[in-house]
Amino acid sequence: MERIDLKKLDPEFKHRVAGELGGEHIKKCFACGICSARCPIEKIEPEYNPRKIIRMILLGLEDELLKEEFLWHCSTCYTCQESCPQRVNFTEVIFALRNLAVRKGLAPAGMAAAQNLLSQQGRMYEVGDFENEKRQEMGLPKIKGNPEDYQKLLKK
Amino acid sequence: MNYAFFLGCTVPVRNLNYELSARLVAETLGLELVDLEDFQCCGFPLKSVHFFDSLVIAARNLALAEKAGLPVCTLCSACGGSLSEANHLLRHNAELRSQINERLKEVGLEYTGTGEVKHFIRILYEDLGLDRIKEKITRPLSGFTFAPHYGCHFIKPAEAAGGIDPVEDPKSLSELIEVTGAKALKYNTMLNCCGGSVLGAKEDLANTLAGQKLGEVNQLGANGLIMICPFCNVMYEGQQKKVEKKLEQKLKVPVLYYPQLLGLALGAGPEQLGFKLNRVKDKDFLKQFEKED
Amino acid sequence: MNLDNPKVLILGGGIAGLTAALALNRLGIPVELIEKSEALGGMVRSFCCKASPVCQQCGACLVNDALKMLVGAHNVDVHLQAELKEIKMDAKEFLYTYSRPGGGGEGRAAALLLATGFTPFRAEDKPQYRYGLLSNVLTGLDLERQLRETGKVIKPSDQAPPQSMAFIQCVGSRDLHLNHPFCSQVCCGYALRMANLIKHKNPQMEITVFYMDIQSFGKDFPNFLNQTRKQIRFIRSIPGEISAGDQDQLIFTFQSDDGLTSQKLAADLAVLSVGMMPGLDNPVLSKMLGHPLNADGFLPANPDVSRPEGIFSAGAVSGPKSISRSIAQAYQAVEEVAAFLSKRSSV
Amino acid sequence: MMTLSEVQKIPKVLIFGNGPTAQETAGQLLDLGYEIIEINPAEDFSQDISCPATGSSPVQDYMEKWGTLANNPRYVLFNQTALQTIEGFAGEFQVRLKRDQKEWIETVGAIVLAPELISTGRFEDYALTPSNQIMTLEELNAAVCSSGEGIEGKAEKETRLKGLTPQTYVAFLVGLKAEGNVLDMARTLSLAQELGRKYQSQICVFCRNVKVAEEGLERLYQACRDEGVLFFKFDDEGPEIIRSGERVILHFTDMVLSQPFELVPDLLVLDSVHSLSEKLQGLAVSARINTDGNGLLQPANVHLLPQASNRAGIFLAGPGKGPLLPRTGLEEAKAAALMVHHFFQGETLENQQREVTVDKGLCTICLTCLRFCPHQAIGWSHRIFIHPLACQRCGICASECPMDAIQIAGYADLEVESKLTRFRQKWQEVETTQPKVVIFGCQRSAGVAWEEVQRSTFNVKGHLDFISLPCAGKLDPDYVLKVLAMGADGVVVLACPEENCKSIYGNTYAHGRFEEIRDYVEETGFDPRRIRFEYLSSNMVWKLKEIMEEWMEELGGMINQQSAA
Repeated sequence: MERIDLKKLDPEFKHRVAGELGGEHIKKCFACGICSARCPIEKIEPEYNPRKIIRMILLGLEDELLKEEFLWHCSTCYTCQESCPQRVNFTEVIFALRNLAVRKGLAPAGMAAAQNLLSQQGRMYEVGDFENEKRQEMGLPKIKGNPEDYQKLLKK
Repeated sequence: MNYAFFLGCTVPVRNLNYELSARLVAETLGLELVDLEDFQCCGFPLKSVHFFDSLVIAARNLALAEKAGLPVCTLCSACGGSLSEANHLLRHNAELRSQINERLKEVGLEYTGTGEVKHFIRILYEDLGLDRIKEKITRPLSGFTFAPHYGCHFIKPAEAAGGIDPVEDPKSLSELIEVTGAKALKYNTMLNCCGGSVLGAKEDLANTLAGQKLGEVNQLGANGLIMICPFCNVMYEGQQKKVEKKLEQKLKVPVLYYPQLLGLALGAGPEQLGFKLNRVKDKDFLKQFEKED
Repeated sequence: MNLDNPKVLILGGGIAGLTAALALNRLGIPVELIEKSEALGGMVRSFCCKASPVCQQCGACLVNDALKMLVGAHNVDVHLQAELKEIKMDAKEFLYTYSRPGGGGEGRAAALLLATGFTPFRAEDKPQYRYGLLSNVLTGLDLERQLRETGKVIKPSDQAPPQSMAFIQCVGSRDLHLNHPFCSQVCCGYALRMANLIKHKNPQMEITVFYMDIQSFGKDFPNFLNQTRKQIRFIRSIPGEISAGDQDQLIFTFQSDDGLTSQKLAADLAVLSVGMMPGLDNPVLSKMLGHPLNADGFLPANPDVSRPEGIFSAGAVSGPKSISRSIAQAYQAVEEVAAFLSKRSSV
Repeated sequence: MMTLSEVQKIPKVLIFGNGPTAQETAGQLLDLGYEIIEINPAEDFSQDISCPATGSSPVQDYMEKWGTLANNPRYVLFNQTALQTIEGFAGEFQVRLKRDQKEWIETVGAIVLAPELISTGRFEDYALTPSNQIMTLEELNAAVCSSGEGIEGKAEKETRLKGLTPQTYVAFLVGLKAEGNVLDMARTLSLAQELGRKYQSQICVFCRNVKVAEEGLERLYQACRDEGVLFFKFDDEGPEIIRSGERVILHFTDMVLSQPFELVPDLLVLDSVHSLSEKLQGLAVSARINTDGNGLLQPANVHLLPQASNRAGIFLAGPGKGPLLPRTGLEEAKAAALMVHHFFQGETLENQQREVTVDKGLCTICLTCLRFCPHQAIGWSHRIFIHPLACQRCGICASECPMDAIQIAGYADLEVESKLTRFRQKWQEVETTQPKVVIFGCQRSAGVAWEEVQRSTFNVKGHLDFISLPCAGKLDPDYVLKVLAMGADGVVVLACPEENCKSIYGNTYAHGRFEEIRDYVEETGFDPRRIRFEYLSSNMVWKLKEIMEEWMEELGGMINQQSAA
């Protein structure tokens, strides 16, 4: 690996992540390794390593990190967050990193789709007449879509 | 004991058997589930895209429940997680709360933080309690063993989930299974994550994770894996065929929702509990309940 | 008690309380010592000698010196199984009553010295290490007792000597999640000294220490650590959990410090280096004496903390501390008492 | 031995030191009514108590108190004064002092050595030379602390920090060339925090271990991380230093990412080697005050805790024993004050009241005793005398004396002899085939273990008797030979573990003599397995039981086999 000049990295990145919702406690990490040791995803895909991700944030490796596809492989199981002795709340940090990636346009395709679906129909799955008929057959109440609220709340 | 019934996005469309059995069980046990028609998505899918917007959406639902003066009952752990985390966060962060209420003004709602969010299973366990459920059991399922699948958002993060269970050693679902007369299996991968939220990003990874539990339960030969969240159901039921290919071994793990199991013990038949929608079923187990009705 | 021969009440008969009692006795100041348990010596009585074969300065034997000298200390009167019931401060004097089986007692003292010590961290509060569920998971205290009573290390599962063992440091300490953001200062000391002792007794034993930062202790520490590193494997990472392996072995899952992946290590025995937590009766004492607790739940001894006049403290009651620092603090506290009493009688 | 009446305790205390510990010791001893002569080798007292005041110690109160010491009539201060030699014994030391060219002697009853450490930057270790960009922790500490207050010379110190502006990089290299300590780390953490806040610079700390084993340091470490300080940890000596002209480049691998990095810091701060001054090290040798493996005060012996030295009447406190936080130095100052108070007004310990006699008729003034005394308690004018306050009654002199001229009350040779004869009568009365064994053990360790064993139930395979020695070093080879001659089947000698002997080398002396004894008896055809030496501390009761149960059984086997043959 070629040598990286620490001065070429952005020391402010860690403060910016700490400014994001969910990322507030990122700098509390003292690299004990418990999160990576208990992470179920790391066992299957070693590239996804919570301690390594935190270290990349602290050292300012912003671009190298946010383009990584493994940011989206966290199963949000909160095991790291429950075991962290410094309350870094790493699962929330992952959400914060994903938000930053989305803002830089680095998110996987599917993600933007969720935003559009919700801003249009307020639901992930369309609820039309066909669905409501099936529900009535089974004696279940109709579902009334109410997308207006979501359109107002989520307009860009 | 009445609750605002929060269905979320997947249950009312893809998991009617879960909703059906839950409504039946609630009715039998005297719980009143009020449908608020304005309830929509809980905001969970937005958390990865825009955390603040997902909080706005969650706060909207919470505000609706507060207006109706009812605690929220959720079926899906992801919805439960998203709403209770938002509730916990906004209760303790006044500045964030005022920003959220600024946005909610556009739809004439205000979040006050007085509401409460509880998963349906937690309501059965805490509000109703095992004794009252035991009284209503007419057909104990003795001689059967079921493997509980707690999932993650039901008990974690402990701070927001209200600490129903110790995170490393949960008991609630196991005891609920045993109240029906059946035996709850204790197994190594009990606390495993189903991998549901990785399905969209990298299916193979999600299947491997789900395969760890399916492999063990299949080997231990339980009568079924008990679900309390549609996300986990997608992984263990929906993806079971694909996991089979991945593990290169035959898998026959019946998957059913807890209300369906409890429904049988309360005397209801498989038809009323929407078992025909279950894709992986233990036919001879269900057969004994069919002949009566 | 007349004012010209003032008495001192000491709570706690551990190494700090005993040292203070002897130091006061040597100045001719009478002492009444109240100890909750049925024996003097406190926690140090269950610690083993760690000479391997050279003394490693742990100080555990010093409590026996103190107990031996106590026999000759005539104006120290000790009450075992005794607990302070209530205490009032009036006219420069503490009026107190204590209870013990078969009656209690009451008395007056010019000064009060707190030496009530600490409680070890409950290893069950770290459920991922399965203490109490897997029989071969011990705490540092369990290992001290084994070595103290038998001089040997055995696996509780089958009473056989282990071939391999691993220590986990900082169990309960340096832990914001459990609201213990402090280092217990003594665990690196007892863990590495016992590791050296065990390696000295069975040279073929494989010993691993999982750690974050090894803390200095004793004299000549750099040399001590260099020697220790030659025979004990150090891994700078704290295991996430301990699970059951086959034939009662334990599997440690940890993030390897030389690669970028998590790894598993199998060992016959696990030792959780549990930290020093506040004494269980600190809150009661704090309320009874109007002596504020600090953020970690200890009764602080630093002078800028406002506590009623005439109250002094020594040892782990004010925070995690080694045996040698507890002894130094006992001497410091007695010096403060001597100065306080001489100032009071001259006024 | 001179009698107690012949010796006096001059109620004057000499305190040597140039920092908070020395001043606080003086203050406390004045409060307790003592006369103080304070010797400060430096010009004035170092003020580093204020920064870093990790853990709160009210700096102002101390400063005010120390400021008023001079007004006390019982206080005399000589600064820029050197401690040349210490003669005499506890209670009456003659201390030779030197100021400018003047030399004089002060006679005092007790001495407290409370020096500050001399810190020399590790420039050679890193092949660097001091400059505006490269300074030591102590220099930076002084610059940052003083730039806060208005002490003159601030301007000059301030310039060294002028280079620091936002986004500049500061690198601390701490505890890398040698394992670190809690003082350097406390300074590093508080300076890192201060520089980070004052100049918004990005601080990088390179170390092997972050030392947080003091109250408040873990929180300070956490606060530093919260404020963006980066910590790089290494298992070896850390970054490689490369010089290219004026620039200093650090090459290192981040252990967490296993990724090579480089950094050209705008300010490089090195730690220092801490040691006693040359002068004081020389004094320690001449006055035979033992030091530890690194040449710091107080050897690694737990029996000297908290502030004792190997010589009665001479006490040690503060950083001279090893780098420690200023707050701990104040704690040790009070502990030292109490030990001085004990020395003067404390009740004499029971062991110190024993009579130690030197038989003038036998003594040939060969000075063996004087050379072997670990506590420098023996002197001679026209004859040998043992100073009652200095002597710790260990008995090493008694057993080393070629003429057996020295006897200790309670452990005299005759008293041991009479015990042995009583054992013999007992053995003769009871006809048994079981082994008869005598244990010689140090009263401090084996004695305590023996009492505990007596109280508990165990089945010893034979007759066992215990002879307590003041210190294992009192073991006389004649004892063992006599008891064997009287019919004992086996002898055990028990001594404290190495470096755990209160009289420094009593235990290893006993072991040396034991080896000699074994060679003697072996030559006479005696089975050497019937005598045994063990290092045993007071909390090793299990080992004493092992001896009594397993070894005695073996011994039984040996005897029967021997008598059968």
